[in-house]
Amino acid sequence: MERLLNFLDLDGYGQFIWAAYGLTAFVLIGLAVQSLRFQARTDAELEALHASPETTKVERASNEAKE
Amino acid sequence: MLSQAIKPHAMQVKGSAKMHRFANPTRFLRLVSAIKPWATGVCLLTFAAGLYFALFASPPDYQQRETVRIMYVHVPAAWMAMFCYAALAAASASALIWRHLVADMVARATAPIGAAFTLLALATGSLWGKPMWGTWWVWDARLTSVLILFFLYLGYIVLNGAFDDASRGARAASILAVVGAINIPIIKFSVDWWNTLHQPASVVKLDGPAIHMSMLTPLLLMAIAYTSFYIWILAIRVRAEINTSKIRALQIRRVTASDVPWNDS
Amino acid sequence: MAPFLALLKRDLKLAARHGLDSFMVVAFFVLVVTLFPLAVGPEQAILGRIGSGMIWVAALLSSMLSMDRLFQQDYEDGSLDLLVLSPMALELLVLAKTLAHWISTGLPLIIASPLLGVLMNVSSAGYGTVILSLALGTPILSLVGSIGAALSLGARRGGVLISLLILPLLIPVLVFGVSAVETGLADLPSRSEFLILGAMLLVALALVPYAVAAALRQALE
Amino acid sequence: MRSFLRWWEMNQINIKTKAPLYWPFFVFEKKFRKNVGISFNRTLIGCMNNIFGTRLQCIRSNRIVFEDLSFHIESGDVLHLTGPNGSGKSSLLRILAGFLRPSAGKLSWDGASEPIHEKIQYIGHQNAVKGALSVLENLSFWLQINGDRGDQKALACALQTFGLEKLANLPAQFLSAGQARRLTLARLLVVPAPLWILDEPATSLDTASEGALQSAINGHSEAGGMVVMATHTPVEADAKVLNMSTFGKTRATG
Repeated sequence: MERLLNFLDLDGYGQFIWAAYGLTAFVLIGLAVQSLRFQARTDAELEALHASPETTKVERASNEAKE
Repeated sequence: MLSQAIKPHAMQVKGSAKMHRFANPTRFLRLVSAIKPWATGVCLLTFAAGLYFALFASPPDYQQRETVRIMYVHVPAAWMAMFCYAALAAASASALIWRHLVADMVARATAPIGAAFTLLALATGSLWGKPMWGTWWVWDARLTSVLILFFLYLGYIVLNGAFDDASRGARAASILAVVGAINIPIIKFSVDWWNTLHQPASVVKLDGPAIHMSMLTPLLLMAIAYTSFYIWILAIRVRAEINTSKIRALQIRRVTASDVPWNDS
Repeated sequence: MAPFLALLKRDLKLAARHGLDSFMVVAFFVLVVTLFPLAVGPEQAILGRIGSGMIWVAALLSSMLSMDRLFQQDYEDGSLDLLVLSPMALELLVLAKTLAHWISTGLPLIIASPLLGVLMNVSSAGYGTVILSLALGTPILSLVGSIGAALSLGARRGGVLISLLILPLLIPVLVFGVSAVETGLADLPSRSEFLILGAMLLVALALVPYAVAAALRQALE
Repeated sequence: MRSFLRWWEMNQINIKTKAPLYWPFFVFEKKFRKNVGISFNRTLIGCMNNIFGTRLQCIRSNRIVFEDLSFHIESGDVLHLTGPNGSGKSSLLRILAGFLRPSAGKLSWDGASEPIHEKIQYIGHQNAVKGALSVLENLSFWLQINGDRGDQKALACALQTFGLEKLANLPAQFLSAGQARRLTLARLLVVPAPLWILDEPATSLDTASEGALQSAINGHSEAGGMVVMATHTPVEADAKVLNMSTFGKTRATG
């Protein structure tokens, strides 16, 4: 237990070090989550537009040809 | 018809430019989705190894004692901030010169990642400064130029979104990125000059003694982790940017599709 | 050469007809500088020390303020298309417009700067250095600012956008402008700062027109 | 690398035809233009004989405006662009004037791949008229901006043909929409150029002014000039017409 405490304390500077690592984790993970959600949202929207009734058969065919 | 006598040497926008402009997004998407699993794998691996070395395996610095561990997070972030701006400027320059659609999207995807890394570099820098010099912010030459770099990123992102027509915003922002890249050495030189002019005596040089071998391994591991993280997020965001441009094209086409029958009848 | 002078004369005539615009810029310049003694307190010692810095920051802000009118009117009424079609290269026409803008806003700032030197308790010997540094600095502000004006043509909220884009790029000018004045005031040899400021002006004069012309061409696409 | 060189070479043409590459030399511009032989005969409109456009394609904000469009204009032709709005008339005119580059296809002005700006007069939707300047000042500005290619006599005659001579010293802000449009059209007569590119020139014009415009166009085409115009007014049967809606593809791009 004592070793864990001193490990956390890092002789007095623990708070700054953990704050720095915590902040890095927060920013990087936040960026990853936001990017993944951004991609999922645009994928869903694109799917919805492709499948939507307004896109007539012709347009979808020409789109597939281009794809 | 076209009499052969005056066959014009016309501006030949040949097939290659045509191929670049259309097939490129789908070909680029296939390339990107091939890289993505590798990038995520390398990123997670090197992060784990880097964190282990940084927190447990490396010795505390004789002078800065434990706070040197913040360097393992701060220095790679500063490197990545510079690297992302270089990537941004290169993508924008190629977008301007060869009118690549994809280069615009790579640049637009890189900007927020670069801004996040710069913010990280500034935050961890000030967290490192507090125990070392007792103040959260020190007007050190490097920290100040990273702060100005952050404003350049902000300028790029804001200009990108400032226009109603997305392609207008992309072209304007790519010119700004190139102009910014030309200005960075001048800004660096003037901030260093300004720093030596108003040099308060008490500031300890940021990089301190030459980095000991045992500290180099976590630093390099974290640098690789950050770069692979950048490639992974870039892959995700570029795919999302290509989707948004397709969505916009489909919406515009729906407007014109519904418009044409109206006046043909 | 004729189109260059024609555009310059027309812009100066337009600026003269709307004389109020350049007066507004000088009024803003004086107002911003008078805010600082009210904020920092009237002690002569403090004002003397920060005076030249405040004059430069105010010059920077007021030239940014007047920058978004540079191409906006021509863009809206269609004459920018015709300027691109004139036989003279667009780069030179951009120089003419920036020169006209500098004459109508930069010059009044330089003329008003001794008045602010008095307000900010800058020693009267220093007025020469303040005027010289502004004389070298304000053209750079107009040149680099014209890049922002060209980039943000047709953007929403153009005025604020220009300042956000261009102020980071103007930091070297601010650093060397203020250090030139301060070393001049402290009777130290300030030749090197003025030389660097002059070098920046020449570099800006050489490179900026190409950037602005590229920005205008993409704006008209 | 090849496309970069082409981009660099294209820019050179654009700059070289107008002024030497670096601006300190612009002082010698007159001498430079004389010996390069861009001679400009004031009586003859200009030496421009044909414009080719083959399989042109234009994309604006991710939408194909038109595709596979080919046309060919000889000197003396008047080409009318007709079609519903949004079918790309203005885009084609801007490509012809050199503002917009076609995303595919070949385009050649008299063999050159870049438009020579002295040879083009462009009238867009907006009137390039400054309210603070008087009618005469506006017109003489466009005279000077195009260098020494027009002259005072042409100024007076242009104002005369469009009936603006009485308003010469009136600040342009007091002009009505029709008068402002006539002032813009007067610019066509002030600065002679072989190619006229007109984007709906007859908007807000009354019948008398429309007649004046039509006679100006006919005079220009008889003198060997070329006119490309987008119009909504009905076109005579024998005129050369290019119906834009046939080329309008509504396929979205990737």
